[in-house]
Amino acid sequence: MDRNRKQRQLLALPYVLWSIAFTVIPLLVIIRYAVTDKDGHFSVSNLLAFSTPVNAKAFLISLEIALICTVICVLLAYPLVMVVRRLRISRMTFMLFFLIMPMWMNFILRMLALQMILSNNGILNMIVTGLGFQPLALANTKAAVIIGVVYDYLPFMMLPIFNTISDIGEDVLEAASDLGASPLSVFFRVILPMSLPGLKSGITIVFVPSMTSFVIADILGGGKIQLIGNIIEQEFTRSTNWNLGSGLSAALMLFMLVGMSFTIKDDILPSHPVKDEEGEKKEAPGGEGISRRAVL
Amino acid sequence: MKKRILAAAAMLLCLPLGACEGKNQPARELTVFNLCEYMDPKAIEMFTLETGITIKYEEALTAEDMYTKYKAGGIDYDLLCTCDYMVRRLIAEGEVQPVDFSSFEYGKNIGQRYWDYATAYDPGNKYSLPYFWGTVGILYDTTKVHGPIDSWDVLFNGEYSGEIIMQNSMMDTYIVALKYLGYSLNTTDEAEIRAAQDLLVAQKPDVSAYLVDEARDEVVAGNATMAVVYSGEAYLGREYNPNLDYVIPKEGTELWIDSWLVTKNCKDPDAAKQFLDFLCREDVAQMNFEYIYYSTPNEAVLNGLSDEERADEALAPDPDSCQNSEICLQSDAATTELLNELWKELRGN
Amino acid sequence: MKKKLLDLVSRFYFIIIMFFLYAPILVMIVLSFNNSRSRVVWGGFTLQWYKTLFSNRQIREAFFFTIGLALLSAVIALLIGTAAAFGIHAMRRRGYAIMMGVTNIPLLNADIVTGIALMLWFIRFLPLGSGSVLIAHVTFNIPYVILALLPKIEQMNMAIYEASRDLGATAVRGFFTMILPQLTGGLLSGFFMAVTMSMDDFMITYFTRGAGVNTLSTMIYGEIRKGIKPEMYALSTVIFAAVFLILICVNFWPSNRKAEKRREGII
Amino acid sequence: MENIIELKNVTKRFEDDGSAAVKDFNLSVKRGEFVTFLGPSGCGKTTTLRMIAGFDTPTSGSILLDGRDITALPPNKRPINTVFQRYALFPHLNIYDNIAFGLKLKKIKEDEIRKKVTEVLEIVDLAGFEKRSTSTLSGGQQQRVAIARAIVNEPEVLLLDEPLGALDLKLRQVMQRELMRIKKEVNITFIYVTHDQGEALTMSDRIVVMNKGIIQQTGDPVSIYDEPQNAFVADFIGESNIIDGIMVRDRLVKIQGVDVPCVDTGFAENEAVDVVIRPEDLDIVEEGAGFIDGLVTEVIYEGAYYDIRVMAGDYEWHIQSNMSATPGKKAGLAILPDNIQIMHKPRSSDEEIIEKD
Repeated sequence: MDRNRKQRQLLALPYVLWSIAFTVIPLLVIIRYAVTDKDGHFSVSNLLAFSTPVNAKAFLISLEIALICTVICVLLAYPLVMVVRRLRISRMTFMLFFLIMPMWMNFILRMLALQMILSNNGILNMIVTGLGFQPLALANTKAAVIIGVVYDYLPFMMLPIFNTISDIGEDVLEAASDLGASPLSVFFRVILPMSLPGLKSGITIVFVPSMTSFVIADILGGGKIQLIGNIIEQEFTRSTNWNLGSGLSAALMLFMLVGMSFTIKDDILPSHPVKDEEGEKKEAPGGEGISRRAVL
Repeated sequence: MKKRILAAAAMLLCLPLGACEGKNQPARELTVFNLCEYMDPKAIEMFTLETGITIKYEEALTAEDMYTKYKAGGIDYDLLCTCDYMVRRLIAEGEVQPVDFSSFEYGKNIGQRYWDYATAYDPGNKYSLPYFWGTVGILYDTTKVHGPIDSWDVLFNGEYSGEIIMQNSMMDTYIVALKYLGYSLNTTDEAEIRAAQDLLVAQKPDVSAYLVDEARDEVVAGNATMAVVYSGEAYLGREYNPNLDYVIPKEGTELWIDSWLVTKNCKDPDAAKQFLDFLCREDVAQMNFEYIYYSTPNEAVLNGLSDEERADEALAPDPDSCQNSEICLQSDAATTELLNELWKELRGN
Repeated sequence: MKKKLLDLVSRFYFIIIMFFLYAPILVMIVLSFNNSRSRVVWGGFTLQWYKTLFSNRQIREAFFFTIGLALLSAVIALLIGTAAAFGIHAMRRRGYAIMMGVTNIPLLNADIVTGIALMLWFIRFLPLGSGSVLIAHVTFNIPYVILALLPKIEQMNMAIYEASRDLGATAVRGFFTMILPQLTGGLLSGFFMAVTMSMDDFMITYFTRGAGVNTLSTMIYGEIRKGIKPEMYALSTVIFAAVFLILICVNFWPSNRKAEKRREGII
Repeated sequence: MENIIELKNVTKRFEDDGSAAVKDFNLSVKRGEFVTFLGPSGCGKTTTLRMIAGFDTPTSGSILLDGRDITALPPNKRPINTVFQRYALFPHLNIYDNIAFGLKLKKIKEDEIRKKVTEVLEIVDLAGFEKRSTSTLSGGQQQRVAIARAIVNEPEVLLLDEPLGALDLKLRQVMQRELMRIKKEVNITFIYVTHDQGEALTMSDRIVVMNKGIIQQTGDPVSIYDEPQNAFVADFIGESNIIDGIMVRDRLVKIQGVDVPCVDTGFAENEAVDVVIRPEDLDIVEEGAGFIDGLVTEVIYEGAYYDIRVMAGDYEWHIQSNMSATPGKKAGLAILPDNIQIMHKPRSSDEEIIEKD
């Protein structure tokens, strides 16, 4: 068994080498810039710049937008995945294609099209006013940025969840309802815990990049929403202060890795996800601690 | 189709080899680094056809991106086309070599006025060849404004609150405020810069959006009444919506010039000069003008324009309206850093 | 009755989401027939962009390069990433955490940071060309493959594999007959994500490419300032229609339907 | 004993093509009974079971539990539990949590749950396995957990859907005895689905033989085996020689042109019938000494008996005998009259046979 394990670990070798060559070393390049000042002397001021009011504010807004977007993606993805199961469109490949196909159109083209839909005189407002409602002021707002990020990342949340859920045998779900679980408890006690690995991947793929998705903020947010990604980009280009840009980047990375290490530790959970707390019927739904409802 | 993809794949695999190819072959070749969409591809083909010199052509989104990639040194570029302050910086860093433009067959096509402008960043016109130029001004919808638009004031007096689009780029935003306040846009005086900052912060609630590339479209589409744009953008905007007009405010503005440079490591300076001379030739300049529609410094082309076109502020600003205008030079590091910080503050506000 | 209602609600929800995902695509398709170079002005219906599209050499070259790059980088990433996912799965806590950390780095960094860092590193030993772009794309594609596969592997029944090993199957045979079929979904989504990321990338391609190397993405970014050329919308529409047709054909191919029925049929 | 489950005129049609999986099914199951649905795959036995469990709803007809109509009740509200063919354990839960799943949903107190789980683990012979993960168990162990998970809820009826299908022969036999023991211990009504006639004969109180959605015969194992009511049952239960015959008159049937005495009466004269003879009822005798002669084509020693094939005319007879024969030689076949089963030819296509699986 142990020897087997060792052998299996060796499979990661090409990736280890590849990532040392093309991920870790370039990362070291960045870190070198991060811990030196413009004259090449050691300095942590670039890392600490993370806490200046302007940068911290951008970071908090990024965090907020990334959180909101991730939660929305999760909330949209689960019902969608469940619907796909229900509709018995059992051809997974077909569904995968169908969901990811819009993503094969160029990102910028999609964002510009989305902007045309959301803008003040845009298509959405034409429909809304056509129906006799007040036009929506979505253009150049945080809401527009959130819509854009959700639009861009929803498929990336859906795919990993879909993958784990599509694998759950129908008989396992039947077993749960046979043992007395209502459709809701089947979801919260079986489907959700079993899809946790996929959810984890989805959150990583959505949450992390949405913090730095400055192009969406520029196009849909009208440049009024400044994400940490915008600042990093500016430091690297307009102001050519690579040291500061690297410092902010490294600090962001550090923050995320620390945050991530908690979720990695948490994966003891999937095997025994819930110690049942009696009588705890109503918790606020949301986030990963989605409440498990009482049985009907 | 499948074959093509396979061929492309095969091409990719061979590339590290292919990259060395150029060094073994005697064929002449130039590596040209230009800004995006800044040359008619037909011109390149034509040059190769005429001279036998092949062109490896790359484009950069911004002058800064170009600088970054050029400075990294991974590719030996022969020719660069970049903007005024970047030219100054490259000259100062000794990255470019002097060129004797008087030896050019078609050099005289470039009007003296533009050589004079260029001395601001290239004293003595030793290094750079003006390519296209223009101004920063206000593009507005004549059906939506009340009263004449001739001053930056309309952006700051609150009259058009929520209908204004500013540039999402640091310098193009600050020059507006500095010029409006009557300062030089190359000022290094912190007090003046901070005054501009206060003005912009106060203006922010009135601004609908800070955009770069989409600013023009927003005015064309009627989502905004006015936008700060480059003159070339304004020309294009009016092509799509005849109700639009462009004005260079009376307080003056930024006058920008993009120019060609020959790098210090240029492998074949003669070929490079040949290429620049080629760009000055009437037919080539005409072709590029029609492709780009920015103001051209090529008098041969200008002479061929209709009267209407020549009267167009966006296409051919006359010397008078440029009177109060300056070329942005991005003076010293401290000022740049200050502007940077203030810009981030403004955007994050 | 209740079931009918649930059916209705879920169908409605599905349609809404699909509309959300496809609305911008519809806009793009409409723009491809717009007889105006500006995206915000409708200048009447035209097919001219399709004509000019096919006669434009730059677009054609960029198109084939983009597709080739996307497929090749996705396949390489799939090979390395699949092996890596198994390796990582077999690791204990610390190794697992380190590898996952490394995997997250390309996701974590803003593209421009990754792009510049790779460029600074490449220029020391590798001429910037299309080879360097390929390496860069593989690098940022691998994490998507790993993230798509790892949940599947964690969920997978390793016992079957071990049983097959017990029964004398070689490791390779066991892998191809027992493991791979269980991973199809993960492999596919990893591959799709990789292709998507590769096609969408601009920044990293920009900094790691050599002169003369163009992808559709770099072309489109370059065009933003002067307005996206309508040919790009036409090209997108063509790609979309092609993929869509293939998809429909594959799904409604008679033989597939029969197999489907058989599988879903009587137990 | 009162009826616990009653199925009345239950029909299930598939939505897509309208074909019937189960047709006009009527059955009463008594409390404490062990009833087995037996038939080839596709015969509708699993569909019937799923309707009792509540996973499928009948197109028409009704299902009664204790006299109460439960036809429309969802599975989670039926006091019926199921043991699935592939166990369907929850992979994200350990053994304890798997078994406690149903009890937790019923909001039973934690210490009560613990007690019950420990008890049931003892019943299925897995005491001390609480903390193990399901993936560390063998197939047989997983099946025990699946059974424990179901019976811990003390259901009125336990449904078992080919629960031993995935196990190897040896384990299957052990588990058969285990199941019978557990049945005795918990005294719950069992409804068991299988396509394995041996399993059905060993364990059941009553067997329901099904084909093409229709009950072919219902009865205790002995009557099903000894007195199959039609050729399908005869063929499906155990092995049989089924050959065309003509009823010459009462107690005389013509097989392959030979008149053979039998005990059956009540057929029309010269009626075409199916004649069913179990292989073990045939004896190998000297050439000419039996009712028919044939060429011995194959002899296989099976331990307890010889498995012999004899070609007579165009029919290959199958014989299981403790007497051997020599392949290539002629031999005779002998039979006692009361070992011959005479059956009417099937009338409708529904009764038409014989799907070998």
